[in-house]
Amino acid sequence: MSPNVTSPNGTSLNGTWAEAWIRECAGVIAEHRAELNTLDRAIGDGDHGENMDRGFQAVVLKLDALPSGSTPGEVLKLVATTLISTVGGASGPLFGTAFLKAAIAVSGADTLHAAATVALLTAARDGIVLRGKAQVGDKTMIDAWTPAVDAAIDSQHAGESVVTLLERAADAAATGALATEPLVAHKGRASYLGERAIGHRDPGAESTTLLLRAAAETAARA
Amino acid sequence: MSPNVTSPNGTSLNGTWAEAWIRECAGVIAEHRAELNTLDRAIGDGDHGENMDRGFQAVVLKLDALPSGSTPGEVLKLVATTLISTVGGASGPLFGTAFLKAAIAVSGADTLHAAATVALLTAARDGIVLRGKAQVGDKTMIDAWTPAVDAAIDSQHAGESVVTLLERAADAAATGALATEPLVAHKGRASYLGERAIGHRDPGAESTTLLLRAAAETAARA
Amino acid sequence: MKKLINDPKNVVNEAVAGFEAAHSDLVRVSHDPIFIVRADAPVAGKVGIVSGGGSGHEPMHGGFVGAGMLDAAVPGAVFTSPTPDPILAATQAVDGGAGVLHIVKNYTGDVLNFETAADLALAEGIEVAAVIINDDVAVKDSLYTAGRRGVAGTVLVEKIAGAAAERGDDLASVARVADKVNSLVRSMGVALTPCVVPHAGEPSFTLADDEIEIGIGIHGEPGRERIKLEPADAIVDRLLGPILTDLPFVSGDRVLLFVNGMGGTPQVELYIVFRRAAEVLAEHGIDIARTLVGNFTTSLEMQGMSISILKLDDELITLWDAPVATAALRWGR
Amino acid sequence: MKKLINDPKNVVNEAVAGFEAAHSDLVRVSHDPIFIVRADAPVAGKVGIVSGGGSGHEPMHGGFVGAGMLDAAVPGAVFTSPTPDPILAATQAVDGGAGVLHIVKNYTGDVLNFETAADLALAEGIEVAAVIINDDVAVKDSLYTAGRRGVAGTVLVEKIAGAAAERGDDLASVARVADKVNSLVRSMGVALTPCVVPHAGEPSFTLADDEIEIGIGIHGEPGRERIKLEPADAIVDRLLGPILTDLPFVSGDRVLLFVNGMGGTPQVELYIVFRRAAEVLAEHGIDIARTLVGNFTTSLEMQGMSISILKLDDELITLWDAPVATAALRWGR
Ligand SMILES: Nc1ncnc2c1ncn2[C@@H]1O[C@H](COP(=O)(O)OP(=O)(O)O)[C@@H](O)[C@H]1O
Ligand SMILES: Nc1ncnc2c1ncn2[C@@H]1O[C@H](COP(=O)(O)OP(=O)(O)O)[C@@H](O)[C@H]1O
Ligand SMILES: [Mg+2]
Ligand SMILES: [Mg+2]
Ligand SMILES: [Mg+2]
Ligand SMILES: [Mg+2]
Repeated sequence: MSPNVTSPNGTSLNGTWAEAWIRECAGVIAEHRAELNTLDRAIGDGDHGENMDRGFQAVVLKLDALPSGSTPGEVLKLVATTLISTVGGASGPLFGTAFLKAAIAVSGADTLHAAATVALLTAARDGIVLRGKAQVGDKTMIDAWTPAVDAAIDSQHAGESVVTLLERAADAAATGALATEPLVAHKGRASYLGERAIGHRDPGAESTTLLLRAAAETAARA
Repeated sequence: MSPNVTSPNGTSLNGTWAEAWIRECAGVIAEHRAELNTLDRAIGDGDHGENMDRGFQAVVLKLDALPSGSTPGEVLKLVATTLISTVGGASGPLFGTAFLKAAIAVSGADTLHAAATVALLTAARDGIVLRGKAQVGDKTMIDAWTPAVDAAIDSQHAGESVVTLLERAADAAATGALATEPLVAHKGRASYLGERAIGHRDPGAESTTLLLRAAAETAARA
Repeated sequence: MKKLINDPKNVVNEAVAGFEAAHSDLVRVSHDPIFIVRADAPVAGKVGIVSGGGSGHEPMHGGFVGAGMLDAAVPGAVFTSPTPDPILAATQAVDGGAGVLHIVKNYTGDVLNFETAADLALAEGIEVAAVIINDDVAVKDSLYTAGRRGVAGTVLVEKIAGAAAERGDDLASVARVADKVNSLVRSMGVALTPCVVPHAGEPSFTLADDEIEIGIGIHGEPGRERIKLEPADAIVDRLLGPILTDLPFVSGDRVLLFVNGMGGTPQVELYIVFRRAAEVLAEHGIDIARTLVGNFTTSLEMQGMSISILKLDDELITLWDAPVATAALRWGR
Repeated sequence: MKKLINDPKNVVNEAVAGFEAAHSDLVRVSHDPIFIVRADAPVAGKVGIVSGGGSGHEPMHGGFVGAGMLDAAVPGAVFTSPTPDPILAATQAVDGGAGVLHIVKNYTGDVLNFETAADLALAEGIEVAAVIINDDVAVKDSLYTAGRRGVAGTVLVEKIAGAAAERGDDLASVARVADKVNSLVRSMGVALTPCVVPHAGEPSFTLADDEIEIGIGIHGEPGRERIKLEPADAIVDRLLGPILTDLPFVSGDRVLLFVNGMGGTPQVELYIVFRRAAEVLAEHGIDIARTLVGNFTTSLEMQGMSISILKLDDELITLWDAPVATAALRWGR
């Protein structure tokens, strides 16, 4: 049996979860590498899967060297610096900043209750907006992140468990990613295409969904 | 009715024939342009039809300005200088020299009996050999020219008409051109291919056949 | 996909190693992280100039490293902006005490990664200025998009800013001249065929045998519109229209006319394009004072080209004519 | 066929007109008959150097006209040797009283047309010498063939003979140096894709998606053998084998290593090739004293490359390093 990732009553997530989450991210990104490239080829330059996979493979190597018992914040900080220095492109600095801001938001905490988890997601999203200046509807990863953050906040207000909170966030991200399809883009490479971007899903919104789904699934694997 | 190209008894060819022959050459070359390109693409650089067509189109323009009543030698000289200055490639100097030497061989004559016709063909062939140094079997236009010259000599010895003489020459050229197919080339671009030239007909031998066939057909159109 | 490569993962590594072997008289190469600096870097007292971006646009930028042009080039993975680490390392390697100018093409990834590197360099006490290149008139302005892309005009900025740095201008002046060139250059491109990114193994888009893409970028991304193949002259006219009206370029202007190959188009076609472009400028009373023709800002093996026009004045002409000694652009020494 | 052209019949005319418009500082152009001369031709007292051949190999030869290299280039139709008329006219235009060297690639058509032009020039009192370039080791020797072809090694002959003429060598000496370079250079090429001659509109041959042609010439003619696509390093090894054993090049030799693109191959691949070639030469103890990488002797849009190796001595190094100012090759001025 794998080590616990949540507190016995399921109300908080620990450093073991954070590490499991990130390893799961690496797995699903590798699995969806080609698919993300294909999405990016349609309205970008075809490298989003490649970029994310290069980054998360590097993260996994770094995780292997991380002392056990690290806090969620320590794990996320490592992810941030590794993504920043290995991914490149637009997604490297954006996801890198997201994890960096998330790490700062939860720094010091050994476990993350619902409020801290919301803080983590909010800081991540705000970090991306800070760097990329995208709004909802611009057909970027923000179209997945912002609904996810909103759903997490609703879930926290409803007093749901962190597992449920993450599931709702992932579901909202998925819906948000799907909703990018009919849009014209206003940020990123897809914006160069004008009307021709219509009908294609934003790759960064899709990868965001994969990362948040991984968060929910690893949390649920109690 | 078109003007006479042969003497009343069919034993000699005149300047009108020479001009008709060359106009016919221009016609058949234009007609077979793509085919000659295709033969050349297989074992050369794909331009033989283009080269010959460019040359003979230029010749036709020049012929229009030639005084009527010109001798065969005058017609052939014009063909020679025009081909040399418009065709380029290997075939330009080779056919150019052929017509130049042929013109010299019949210069001064108003009409060409069998002996003069043989001299014309022989000089043409010898001119090509002088410039290109090819032997029969090297898979070049010489594989059409030399059998044609030999057949013309035989025909002359047999006392046949110039029309028949040219028909035999054209037939021999056609057989010679066909016989280049199984050969490895030792001259021209096809020689670079080694065994890979086997199975393809030499484009210059094919165009030679077209020119000689045109000679026979215009002679026969009494 | 047919390419002269060993492994898609090693394309950049191996190409940079080959570049080092071929041009050791002009450059030195760092392999981890990957960047290329001029052989005598850092040049004490001279402003350093660093450019970079995804690979696949060669000779841009490595081919422009050398006296009179770039001090360093930072190649990322194919069509992917480099990360901040090599940009920072290159910035440090070329800092001669007079500060460093970053020349950045306007793509979200390039801008963000160079921004981070600049922050880190600043934290280490290196003064950094940045100029963002956005010469591509095929893209609508930044109200609706990520802003115009940096394309072949970048080469002209790098040459001219490089000359300014070489003659001893300070950082603010070099940045000013780079900005000035960027403000005076306009470009637009066309693709006849897509390109194939090595790791993808498939064309970046598909075009029918009689289709071309107008307003293409340099990353194999689709262009502004897809039309039927036309004669070269008609295509040139299509590109020149938006370019000329944008600045605008008007009668009496002196310009540099730059016809840039996308990598797979034969030179003979680039000159056919140049001929028509020169004809059109003459009709407009625009004086072609300087010219550049060739493959400078490419998209791997893409067939196509872009046209760039830079409005010149005496200062820019002097800097353009100044000596340059790089692998891809060289004169005067 | 997708090309940036107007009419296949006007490809050479229009490209030459574009070349003239782009490089009026370096060359002058005659349009009927077509040839390109350096701007200051004829240079009194200097041996004139004329090269030429079919078009479609640009920048060869027009891109090499200028101080320190060719005095004139005579472009024929695409892949077709020019006729004697323009060769004669170019020879007359560059004769500065010291005679003229014809640099001719060994193809039947080129040899015959240049021969005729030389005869005609001689008849006009111009002293003409000719050197026939035959550096392609893919072709068996002339007992069995039309002899080895002249390929990318021609560029090296033109640069070095040009430098000899520029420093004032007499015709016999310039011819000797050209012959010497030809005798010391060996080349071999590979094609990944065919090219499309404009008037033909179809590829010169067909290759499956996983096939390449080894021992290709520069006219879209098929090569020596067709093999399955291999990693770049293996392909380089295949070309270097016949090249190295032919001269032979041996340990201790100083050489110029030249990786030439066929027109459609991205630079990044040429450098991957260069890297491996340099590695192999190092293993053989051969010293790479000079290098050249790029598209210099092309076959329209063909993807592929050739490797040329020239054995150097002090004389050749001095002449190679001498200043040259042409559209495609420039240094030292
Ligand atoms: N300004 C921005 N704000 C938020 N996300 C952005 C922005 N620009 C691009 N993105 C995201 O980045 C994704 C593309 O990432 P990637 O393909 O890795 O980088 P690049 O575009 O440099 O090739 C897009 O799908 C989009 O979601
Ligand atoms: N040395 C030679 N002697 C005789 N004929 C030759 C020789 N070399 C080439 N040819 C002929 O020239 C023809 C090719 O002509 P063409 O395609 O017009 O010129 P190029 O080979 O220069 O492209 C060949 O088919 C062959 O018949
Ligand atoms: Mg991308
Ligand atoms: Mg031919
Ligand atoms: Mg990218
Ligand atoms: Mg030819």
